[in-house]
Amino acid sequence: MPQMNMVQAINDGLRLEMRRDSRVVLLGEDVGKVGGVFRVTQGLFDEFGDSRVVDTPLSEGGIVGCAIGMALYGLVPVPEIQFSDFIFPAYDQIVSELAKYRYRSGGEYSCKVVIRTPVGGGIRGGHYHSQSPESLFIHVAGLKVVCPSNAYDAKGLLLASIRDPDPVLFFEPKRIYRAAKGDVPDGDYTVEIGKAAVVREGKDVTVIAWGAMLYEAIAAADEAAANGVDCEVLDLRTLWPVDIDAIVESVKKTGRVVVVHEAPKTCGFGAELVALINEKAFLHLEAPPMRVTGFDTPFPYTLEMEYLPLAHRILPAVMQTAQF
Amino acid sequence: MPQMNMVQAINDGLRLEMRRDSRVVLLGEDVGKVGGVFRVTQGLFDEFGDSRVVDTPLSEGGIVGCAIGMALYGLVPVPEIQFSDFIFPAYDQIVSELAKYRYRSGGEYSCKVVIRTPVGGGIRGGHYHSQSPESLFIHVAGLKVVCPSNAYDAKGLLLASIRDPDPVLFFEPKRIYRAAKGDVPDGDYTVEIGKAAVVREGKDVTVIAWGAMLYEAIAAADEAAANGVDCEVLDLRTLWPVDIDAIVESVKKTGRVVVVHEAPKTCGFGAELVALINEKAFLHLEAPPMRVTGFDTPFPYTLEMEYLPLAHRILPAVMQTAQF
Amino acid sequence: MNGITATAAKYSPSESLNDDVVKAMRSDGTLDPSNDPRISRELAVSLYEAMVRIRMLDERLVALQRQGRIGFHIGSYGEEAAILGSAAALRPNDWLFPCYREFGAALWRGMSLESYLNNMFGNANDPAKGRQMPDHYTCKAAKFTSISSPIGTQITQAVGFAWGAKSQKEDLVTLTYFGEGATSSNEFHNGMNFAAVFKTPTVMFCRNNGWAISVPSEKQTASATFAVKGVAYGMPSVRVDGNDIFAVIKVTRDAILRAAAGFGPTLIEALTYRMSGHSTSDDPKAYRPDDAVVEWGKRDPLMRFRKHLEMNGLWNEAKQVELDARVDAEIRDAITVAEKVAPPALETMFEDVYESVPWHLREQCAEMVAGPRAKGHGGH
Amino acid sequence: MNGITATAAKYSPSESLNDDVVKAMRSDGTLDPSNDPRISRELAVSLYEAMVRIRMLDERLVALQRQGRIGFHIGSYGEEAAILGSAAALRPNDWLFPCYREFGAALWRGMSLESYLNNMFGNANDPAKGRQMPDHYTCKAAKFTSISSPIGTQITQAVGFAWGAKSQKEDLVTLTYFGEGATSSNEFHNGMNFAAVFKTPTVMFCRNNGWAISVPSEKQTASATFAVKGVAYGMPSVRVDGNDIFAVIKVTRDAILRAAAGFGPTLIEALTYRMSGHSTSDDPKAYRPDDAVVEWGKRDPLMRFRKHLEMNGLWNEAKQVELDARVDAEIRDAITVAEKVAPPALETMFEDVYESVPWHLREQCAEMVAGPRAKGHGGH
Ligand SMILES: Cc1ncc(C[n+]2csc(CCOP(=O)(O)OP(=O)(O)O)c2C)c(N)n1
Ligand SMILES: Cc1ncc(C[n+]2csc(CCOP(=O)(O)OP(=O)(O)O)c2C)c(N)n1
Ligand SMILES: [Mg+2]
Ligand SMILES: [Mg+2]
Repeated sequence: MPQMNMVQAINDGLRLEMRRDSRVVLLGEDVGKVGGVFRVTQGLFDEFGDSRVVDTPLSEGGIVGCAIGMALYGLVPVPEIQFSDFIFPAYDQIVSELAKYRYRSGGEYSCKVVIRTPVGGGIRGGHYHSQSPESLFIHVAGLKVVCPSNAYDAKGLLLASIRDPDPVLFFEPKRIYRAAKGDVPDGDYTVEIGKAAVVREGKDVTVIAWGAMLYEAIAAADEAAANGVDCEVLDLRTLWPVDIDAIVESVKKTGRVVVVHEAPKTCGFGAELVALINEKAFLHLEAPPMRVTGFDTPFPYTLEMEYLPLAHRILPAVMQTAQF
Repeated sequence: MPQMNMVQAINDGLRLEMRRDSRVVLLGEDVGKVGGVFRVTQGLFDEFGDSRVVDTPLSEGGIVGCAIGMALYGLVPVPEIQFSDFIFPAYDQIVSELAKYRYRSGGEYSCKVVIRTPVGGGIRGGHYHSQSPESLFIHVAGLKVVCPSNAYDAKGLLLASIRDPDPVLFFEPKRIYRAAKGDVPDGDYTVEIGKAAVVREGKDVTVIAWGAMLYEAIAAADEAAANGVDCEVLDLRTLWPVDIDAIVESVKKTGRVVVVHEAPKTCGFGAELVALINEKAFLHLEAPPMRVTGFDTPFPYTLEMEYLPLAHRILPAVMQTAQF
Repeated sequence: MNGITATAAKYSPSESLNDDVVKAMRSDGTLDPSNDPRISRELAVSLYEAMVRIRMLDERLVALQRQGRIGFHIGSYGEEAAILGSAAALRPNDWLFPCYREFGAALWRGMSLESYLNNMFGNANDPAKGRQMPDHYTCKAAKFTSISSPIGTQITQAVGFAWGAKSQKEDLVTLTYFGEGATSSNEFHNGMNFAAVFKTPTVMFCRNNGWAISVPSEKQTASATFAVKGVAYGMPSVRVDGNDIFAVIKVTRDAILRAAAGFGPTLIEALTYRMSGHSTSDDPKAYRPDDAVVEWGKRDPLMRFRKHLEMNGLWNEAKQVELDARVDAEIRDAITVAEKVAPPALETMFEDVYESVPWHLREQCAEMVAGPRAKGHGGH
Repeated sequence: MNGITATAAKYSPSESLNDDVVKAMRSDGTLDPSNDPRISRELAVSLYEAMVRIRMLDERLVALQRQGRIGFHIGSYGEEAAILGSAAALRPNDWLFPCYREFGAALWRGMSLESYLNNMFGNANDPAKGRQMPDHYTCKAAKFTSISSPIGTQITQAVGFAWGAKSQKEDLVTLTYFGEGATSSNEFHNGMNFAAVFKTPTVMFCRNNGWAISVPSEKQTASATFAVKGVAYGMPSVRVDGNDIFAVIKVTRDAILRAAAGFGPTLIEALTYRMSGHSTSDDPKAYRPDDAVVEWGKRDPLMRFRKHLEMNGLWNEAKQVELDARVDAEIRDAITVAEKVAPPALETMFEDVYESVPWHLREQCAEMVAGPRAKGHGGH
């Protein structure tokens, strides 16, 4: 099986699906000839031409608004937002229109749009090239939210997202775009939306993570093991609708849980996970669920490694939870 | 003391502050001659003229973007967004600019803007005249979020917000604009930002609410009392930064908590409150904190009274929590 | 401070309807040959009948709202020619992306009165399943998309739809309606720019009715006209007497044919007037002087259309009496039926959020159905 | 499908710099009297020196980035005349609302080189306290607001600031910079519309440098020019040779005086060219043909300015050698100093989110400071 990094795997998935389904079109800023600022769409302009890989004017509202129209027509648009920090000019189209179109039309219409966008910090991007806005979309009924952590899942989840009947926010953790390499089958396969992966089994503490922070969770779990604490690590992969069964099952086993995410703590997705765990497994809890997250500040530049919930911050939380 | 409803109290607060501080300006759609679609700014155009009470073109981005510029200049703009459902065209200016301006400029600049906007359901407004988007702002570092439940607090919190050095989202629960009447002092006073109110003392279950739902929480508490369950009801008033001490103190006493809000459940502010309570008072919890909220659907029209977390839905949650 | 005084609106027929504005109807009952859309007599009469029908509907719905039998109505009184004329110019394969005032266009394109009224009552048969406010219907059969409240969003969507059709080489044009207030929105800018850059087959139909709730059109922009905004996007534009149904048909049809021929989008500014309040929630007395209403009232599109038909022997008082009675009965009957339909079933609240119902909504639905009912709820 | 072929950029000096474009410098060393800003010889020379300084800074900063000593740089190579000319036209009381390429304007207005470089290194003395990327500085002393990345947002803010000043009857104009790509943004539309409606004293300065990263200017809009977009807002506009510093000073000064006199905003389109990549993260070879770069290179603003000064006896090779050496040393010394400054203290991460630190940030700060440090962190 070929080795690919995430950029290559997503590129491969896009190419495969564009060959398979002529309704799939890409649009966004710089997605054409240059292949996107992270080169995720590289080569697709040459293969599919400027009618299916479209450089647009500099307007995210225009990109998403047009994608909604294309989807209503019956195309399958996969717009790219260059950085998820720049999705907010399109927020009205996403929240008011994309998310609600099926519901408000009583199911007469639907618009299936997959918005791909790089997310997260760790690339020296400062305030506006590092943010993780997932909870701002999870709160909005009607959207699905996906965030892969490796090349295999990235391709499989992307194909599943494009074939899913509902709008999907597909967040790509840019810090591991090239670092997360692995075996990726050449042909067609999907990874089911809504299913988490247990990437490490353990009995003492459940660590829930996704995207780039998964590797930090694993690193912390390794160190915890050296300290006699056996962590189970869950990679959510789909953030919403979340795989509640996988979470509850793990928490019932361990009774202790640490949630990790890059986004600011307050009203981040970690809060929802803690609340759900309370509702579903309260009597199994032997310690308060802890959150290790970005701080409630804008994303800093120089101190970004202190801001991110890296292994050095996860480990103490795991030990504290284990020893509670 | 004069009796006022919330519309009158906010109007009175605006007038008082505009007389006191000539830097205060109002801008928005229809805020001028007609006094706003809810008449909150009525009479102010006549008193202060079209340079301080300004009807703008139909653009929320323009309204908030200009307000930021005015604030940088040194004015104190109090823009109105006609319904909080229509705040999203301004979301980029709020999230990327208003919230981060002080931080990103190392404190060289700040922009103090108070965005007033009606919030919530119960007025037969359907999808787009009923939403409660508070958690989409609480998640964003740099903003303060306020939501009064009565006329006295509305005026006092508004004056505190206008005098606060930071940007404030001031949500006005439109369902009780006219229903929530009470004594309101004529002159100047403030209600401190960041302080909750214990509106009913009790020892069995803590019910946390704000805005229009406070009255539902109280009604449920009354019914619970008839069933032998003694509720303490907290009116948060300021959603962020939340009055954590008041919450923890109450939960330590009761060990049981129900959070009520109109917004959809998932990633709503209730999730954050549950997570905070876990972190601060885990060992005091005798039952899983429950959330009684809007459902994870767009806001419906005909069935809105079934959607809202009214007393008939709060009461069972209170009883269940009490009997856990 | 803002350089614009808050005096009476300056948007008047005498000042606005100058020579640059396309007009067809002449006072002698003829049509200006260069702007005559050359429609059949039958079409003219049925358009007139449709116009009477929506005018009467407006009146009935306002009355229903006053009686508390429906929650809301947003009507088209005064703007019927702009709405029906443009809808009549569409070819069967063309699509409409509405604002919220164009129920006349939806009915003309085939939405049933029954369906429309089901939406007004938000009942179980409402195409929007009682989820949205009145006047927020949807009708795919009429190639009429779903109405939402946020201003301007449909403009960009109309462009994307047309762009999609163009990519599939399907002969189809989209027409999107919006008010002059909406030209200030983000999505007007985005829709105009993308339409022009990608040469999509789209007609941008701006109903300049003089008002955005209480804000007069001259406070909305400093540009000379709304049509001139096309220049910023490299898009041709035209101004038309929006109360002259023949002129509206002509310019809209030209724009559609132009789009269908591959020449891209056109911006149409239809000069008309919002004769009533913004909606049943609004009382224009607080901000609008009567004189402008009186002046525009003299150019009432219904009255002008009728006069034209009468001068051409196509209409008379007897026909009017018959029509009034027929439409009145039709509307009354339809209201009686729609009002009796039950509200949507509780479970429907959780459907259509996604194509299938995920675990959390299944749980919430079960909890809600099993729980007690709200007071005053009319549901099952 | 999109009607625009993806061939080489069509934005060339020969086709674009037509008679409608304001120019001042003539090949004989004189200035067109009607477009001559009549600046003093001293000012001309110091502007030239400033131009050399920012050109050299660009070169050094790109080199530092390649060496991994700074994280990023976004430069102004080729656009210096547009930037310095417009900044030089400002009066002391006027304010700048920058995009991200105008460090030349900030330095001209008084930001110290030291301060700029502290931002490039994100160190403890950075005016933005190491919180933002390089080239995202702030300098209130220079009446230069805080730079952010999201495209277009500063435009509307510049309008609000000017509106505020106008309301206080303060004699002050705001000038906002943006690229031609930004004309597609929501906030261009909002800023232009509000500026024109409220007649704010604002200059909308569009640097048309031919590119928005890899997207050529002719794919950004279908309008004939960017300047013509003013028409949509009822705002006058002007096109100027952006590589001709005298012409830039002239049109900007005219716009400022017009604004200050109460006549409202002006849109300026400065025709120039982005000679390098978009930023150090970009390699234009992937999308840009060399010939356009070569052609624009012949109109290099620095070379043209120098030639003009030389022809007028204001400059010579000896002066150049001295200047090069002086500026080179200045930059080297300043870099040496800035590079040694420590990173910001940990606690600063929690300051300035709000005016004072609320309970949750106090807790988070304490937790972070007491906890272990990240690997590879350079902080205290
Ligand atoms: C984004 C947004 N902001 C505000 C509103 C509230 N609102 C509803 S209609 C309206 C005025 C619209 O005026 P115009 O576009 O001229 O259309 P008209 O009602 O005159 O047909 C406003 C401000 C809204 N629906 N959406
Ligand atoms: C809202 C937003 N979308 C996308 C980007 C990414 N981006 C940064 S610069 C740029 C191109 C800007 O082009 P232009 O406005 O012409 O300015 P120039 O760089 O040429 O000076 C893009 C797309 C951004 N910063 N903000
Ligand atoms: Mg209007
Ligand atoms: Mg550019």
